[in-house]
Amino acid sequence: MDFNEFFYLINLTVYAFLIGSLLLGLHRKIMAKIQLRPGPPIIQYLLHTLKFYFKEITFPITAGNPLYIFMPILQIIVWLSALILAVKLESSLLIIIGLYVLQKIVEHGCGLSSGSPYGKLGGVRSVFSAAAEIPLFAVVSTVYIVTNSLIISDIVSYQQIHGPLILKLPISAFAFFILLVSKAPNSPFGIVKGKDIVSGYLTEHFGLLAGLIYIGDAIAYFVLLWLFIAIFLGISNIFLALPFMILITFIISIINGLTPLLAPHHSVMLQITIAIVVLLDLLHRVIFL
Amino acid sequence: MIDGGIFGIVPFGDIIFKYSMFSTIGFVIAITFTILVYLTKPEKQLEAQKFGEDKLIDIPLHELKNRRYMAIVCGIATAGAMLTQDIFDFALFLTLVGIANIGIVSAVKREHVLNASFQYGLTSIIATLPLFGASALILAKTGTLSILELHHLNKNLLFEKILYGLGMAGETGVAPYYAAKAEMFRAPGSPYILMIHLSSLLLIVRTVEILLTI
Amino acid sequence: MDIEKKVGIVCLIIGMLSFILMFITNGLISYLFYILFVPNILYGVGIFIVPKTRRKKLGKIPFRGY
Amino acid sequence: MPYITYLGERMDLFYFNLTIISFIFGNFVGLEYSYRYPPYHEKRIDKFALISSILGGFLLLTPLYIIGAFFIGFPLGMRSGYGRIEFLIGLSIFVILYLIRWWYVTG
Repeated sequence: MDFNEFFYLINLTVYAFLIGSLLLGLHRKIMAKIQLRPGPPIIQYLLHTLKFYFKEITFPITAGNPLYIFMPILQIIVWLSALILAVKLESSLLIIIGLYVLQKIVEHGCGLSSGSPYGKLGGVRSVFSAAAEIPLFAVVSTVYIVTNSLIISDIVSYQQIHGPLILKLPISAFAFFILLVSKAPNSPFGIVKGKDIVSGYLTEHFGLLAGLIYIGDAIAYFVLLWLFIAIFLGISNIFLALPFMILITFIISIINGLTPLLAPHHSVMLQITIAIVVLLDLLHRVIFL
Repeated sequence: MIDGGIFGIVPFGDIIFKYSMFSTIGFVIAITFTILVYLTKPEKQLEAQKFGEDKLIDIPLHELKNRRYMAIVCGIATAGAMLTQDIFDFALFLTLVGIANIGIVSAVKREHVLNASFQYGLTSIIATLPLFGASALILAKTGTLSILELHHLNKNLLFEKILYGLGMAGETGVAPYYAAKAEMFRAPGSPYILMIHLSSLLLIVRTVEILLTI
Repeated sequence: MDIEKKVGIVCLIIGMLSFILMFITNGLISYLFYILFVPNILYGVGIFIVPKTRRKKLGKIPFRGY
Repeated sequence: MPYITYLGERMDLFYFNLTIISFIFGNFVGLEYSYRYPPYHEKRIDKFALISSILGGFLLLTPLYIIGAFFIGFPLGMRSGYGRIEFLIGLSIFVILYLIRWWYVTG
């Protein structure tokens, strides 16, 4: 890699982080407005990240090192690789889904390595909500059957000829959208980070480590929104995708602001229902098309 | 195009390893986690007591060694399953992962964990039937088990694919069967349990790739 | 030197190494080094910026009932 | 490398990042500034924020857009109850001017 490419990568990372944090801040503001609260300014997420980044840490005596320290680093590694593989290289969708699955490992690992009962409970709930991944694979298969390729650049160029996929695969788009909703903070499916278990898997990761996880979360939000826009709307340019990102954040925050946190079993049952619908859609496409 | 470009193919006689972008990333992840889990000391759990201070639970060494060995076996099996290009080999790796998963938690001296492990074991034993059955059906229908070959034969394998997927789901203990895994997660003192989930999640992604390819 | 700082130094070394290796290598491997570089440098730099912990007993967090 | 014809010139990622950072900095300064006043005055329009917002709306269309982002971020970042109307005025000025220019260039 030469210096120009390195400069571009750094810029891309900073861009993803800043846009992701601003969108998450906007998300919080809109949710507050829906609930008739004034709400924090939209740079609140960024301020939180900075605040946590400059705070003292100490490893709990119950923690299992080095897994405990590796988990926040892994969070950034996972989403940076997703950013590079998706936005820069426009590589295979399946690899990015695999990386998304590693996000689950971060949740499990944080829960397992800290030794805190709250963290462990968050991890257990994360295992429960593994049902959220099944529609994802069905979505990938459906996209493959329609476009005959899983490389993102191929999918985007397919849509430039045939029109956006959201019109052809509305059920898959809906399933992916539910995934976006469940990834956003305060979502009805956010049983892993529910406030009834303090902060779920994040409980024992405080200070600097929490700052790192926040950075990873911001990049994750950006990447997932970009994926949705690229796969289902066919816009892969990161500047042109920006208005759509704001629009999707609006819709997500309206949903999240109006719905309560579901009980774990309800959340899982709802996700399994969606999975069954998407699988039926896939089966229908395999047999009849 | 599914796996984003092939770097190379390594044939060991009958066994063929393929290094594509997807499988290399999966392989690296599996190996990294195996090393990490080997290095990690187990966490201690803090149990609230009725009277007096909280109690730290320590795990004895002999219990720990067994589990660590099983976790490493699980990691290596996952790494192998990422690379292999043979449906039968992949099924064997899957069953090996299933065995190792039971082994990881079977040394825990807690009743509910052992119960969950027992149920998971039953599921994975039952799931070998559709898994190997599907492999046999594919062999009978097409005459080959190599994924690279099956990619070029355009045969309708829908029923076999569904059977294979069901077998994989039972073996890794996801979706319809995952209730036992959440109980296994609660075993004290273990980064090793991470390997259970890592292997199952990676194997699901790999299975999806295989099912899309053939 | 406490264990947090030690991990920080290890992370800094990994980060520096991957920074150098990133420019030597090409293709996917260089991206791998970039991915390793960012979080390790973030942690390694951050650990030397954060204030020294003021807890008397290290590792015992007030939240846990201590 | 992706770009948008935003100012008639090629705009690359680095300058866009600078714009965002300047915007965030403007938000921060606005937040700091508005904490001098008592909380939640809905009817009141802050002159300073209004001037800054209009200036920002104009400057966003010139080569000085990085400073423009700072000025338009200033009213948006103010604490709740402040700066809403000012920001909307600035934003509408920017949108109207942008549309006029777009219409002028294309038609």
